Amino acid sequence: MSEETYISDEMRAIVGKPFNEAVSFPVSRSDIRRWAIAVYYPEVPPRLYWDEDYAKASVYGGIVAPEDFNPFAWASASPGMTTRRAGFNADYLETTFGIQGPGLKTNLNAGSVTDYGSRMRPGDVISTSAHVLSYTEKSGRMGRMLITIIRTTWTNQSGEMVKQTNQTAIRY
Amino acid sequence: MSEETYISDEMRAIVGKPFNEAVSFPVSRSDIRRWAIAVYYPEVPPRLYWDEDYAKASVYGGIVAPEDFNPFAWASASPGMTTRRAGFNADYLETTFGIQGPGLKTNLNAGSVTDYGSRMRPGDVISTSAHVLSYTEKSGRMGRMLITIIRTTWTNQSGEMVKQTNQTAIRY
Amino acid sequence: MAQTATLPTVGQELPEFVRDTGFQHWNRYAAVNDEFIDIHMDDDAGKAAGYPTAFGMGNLTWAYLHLALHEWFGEEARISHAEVQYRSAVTRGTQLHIKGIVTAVRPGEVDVDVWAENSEGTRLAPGSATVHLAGS
Amino acid sequence: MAQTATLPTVGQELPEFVRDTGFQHWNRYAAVNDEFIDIHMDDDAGKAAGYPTAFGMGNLTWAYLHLALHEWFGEEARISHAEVQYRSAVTRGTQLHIKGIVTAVRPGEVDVDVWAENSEGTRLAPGSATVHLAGS
Repeated sequence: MSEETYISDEMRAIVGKPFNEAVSFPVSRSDIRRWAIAVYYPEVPPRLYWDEDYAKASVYGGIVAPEDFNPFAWASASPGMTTRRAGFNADYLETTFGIQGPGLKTNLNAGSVTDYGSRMRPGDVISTSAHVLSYTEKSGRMGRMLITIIRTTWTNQSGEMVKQTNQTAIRY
Repeated sequence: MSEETYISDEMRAIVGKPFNEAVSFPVSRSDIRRWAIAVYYPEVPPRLYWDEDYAKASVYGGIVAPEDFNPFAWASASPGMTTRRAGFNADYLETTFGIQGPGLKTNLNAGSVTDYGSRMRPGDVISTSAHVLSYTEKSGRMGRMLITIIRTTWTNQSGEMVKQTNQTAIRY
Repeated sequence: MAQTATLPTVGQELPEFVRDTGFQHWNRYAAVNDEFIDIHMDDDAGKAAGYPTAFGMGNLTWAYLHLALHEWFGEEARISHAEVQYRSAVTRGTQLHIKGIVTAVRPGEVDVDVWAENSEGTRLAPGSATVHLAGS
Repeated sequence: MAQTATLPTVGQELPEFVRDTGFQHWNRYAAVNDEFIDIHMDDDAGKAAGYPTAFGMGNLTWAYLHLALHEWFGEEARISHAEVQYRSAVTRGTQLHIKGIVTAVRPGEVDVDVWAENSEGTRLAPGSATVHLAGS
């Protein structure tokens, strides 16, 4: 282990601990319809996402949300309405736990690995919980970089896994 | 009547004729909540717009939409999903009627006069119809201007007037 | 939300309501009103239209006038009539001051002039409204 | 939506799926994902972050990969796994080409490499996915 590290003992201690726990408002048909319009823009989105009659006759038996639909956008039922954050804090994760972050300037979303389970549907109430899977360090073009992998799991009101994502953030 | 006019006989003939008739999808709690977040940004919006328990105890007896809420945003139940228009057509109104517009370059929203009736609520299905109230002309800084007043009426599923707006557009 | 503790009087100036403006505000409004128009989200388009920057939606100024009315008269007050003229564009970075003055008082009802001006005191959007006071 | 009429084969190149990019696309995506971040809606903020312009959301590229998968395998195909690496920013005006190639075929299931590249052929976001074919 090198003497110089971004990974403090405090940071090691939060690995595996839940954060960002939230419960969505019920997914509305309008949320799904608008999501589909946005990601298919400028094309008309498939009827599966907005035409109940069409969707009923499909294998899904009704409207479903696109796989990547986010039911936590804008506000969640729990925690409730909050003020919008202005600006960006690269230490957001550590701040959430009330510990000191590495104080780096840049935070990049480097990618994600996702397994999908049940499709989201109108009326679904989705629960989420995240935890840090790992902190690692690596040397790159930008010098020493901190790599954080966060695992987020979404579950529907029947307890079925909706998706599980490992998201990689690179800070330097 | 001057010899030179933007107002053709075809245009005079559409005055009073209905257009832009539409029926909204049912208003969702999510639509109202997001509207309130957007217009109150960066403040937290009043609970009346997103907290059913709070709203039940108010004179309204439940969540209502802000007066200026637009239930036709993104898509309407009738007419159905359409492709997004790219760019802006100052002759949009006349094009809707299949007649030739004055072909002017600039179209400004000069203002509006609105009477409000019943508040919109979750589940409401709003119908709308518009018609040209008047075409007039006036000389101004920008030369001869065409002034169009469009009256739009919104009605809820119980036949109650929700709002009536006279909107003034100036073209030159 | 606070309501005026005493009855409004003609000539009464209402406390100003202030909003900064910019893409954070405009794009959220575009998001809910489906008003994705280049002049409101792209400085280049604003310049092509003859303005120094992109500029805000008239409809968003309209929304702010309504927010101010409820700020002044309470969330249970009923706005029965409102009107506005859009005179000048709200360019990027303009601070909007929504101001009002009571112009008439009738039993349970007031008329107000309500308008948006910039920090230099130029009225960008003058308007007026009739409000039924709650509980009356 | 059309489905592949014949079974996919290893090495098969899938028809590219093209999207222009810019504020019309990004602000609609911000609208639904509440992703109102200055670097995505303000060229000045993009420049301050070291890019020539504002740039698009990684999440929107992610969405396009999913759209392409359904374009190729039908709307009833089930995506069970997907992954992506964001290597380069999608700056304003970039035309995205979503391309794919079949890497494995099992009964009722395919693995594909799926990626976003620019018009110069640079892979901005390489990824892969596993898709269960409809009716299998």
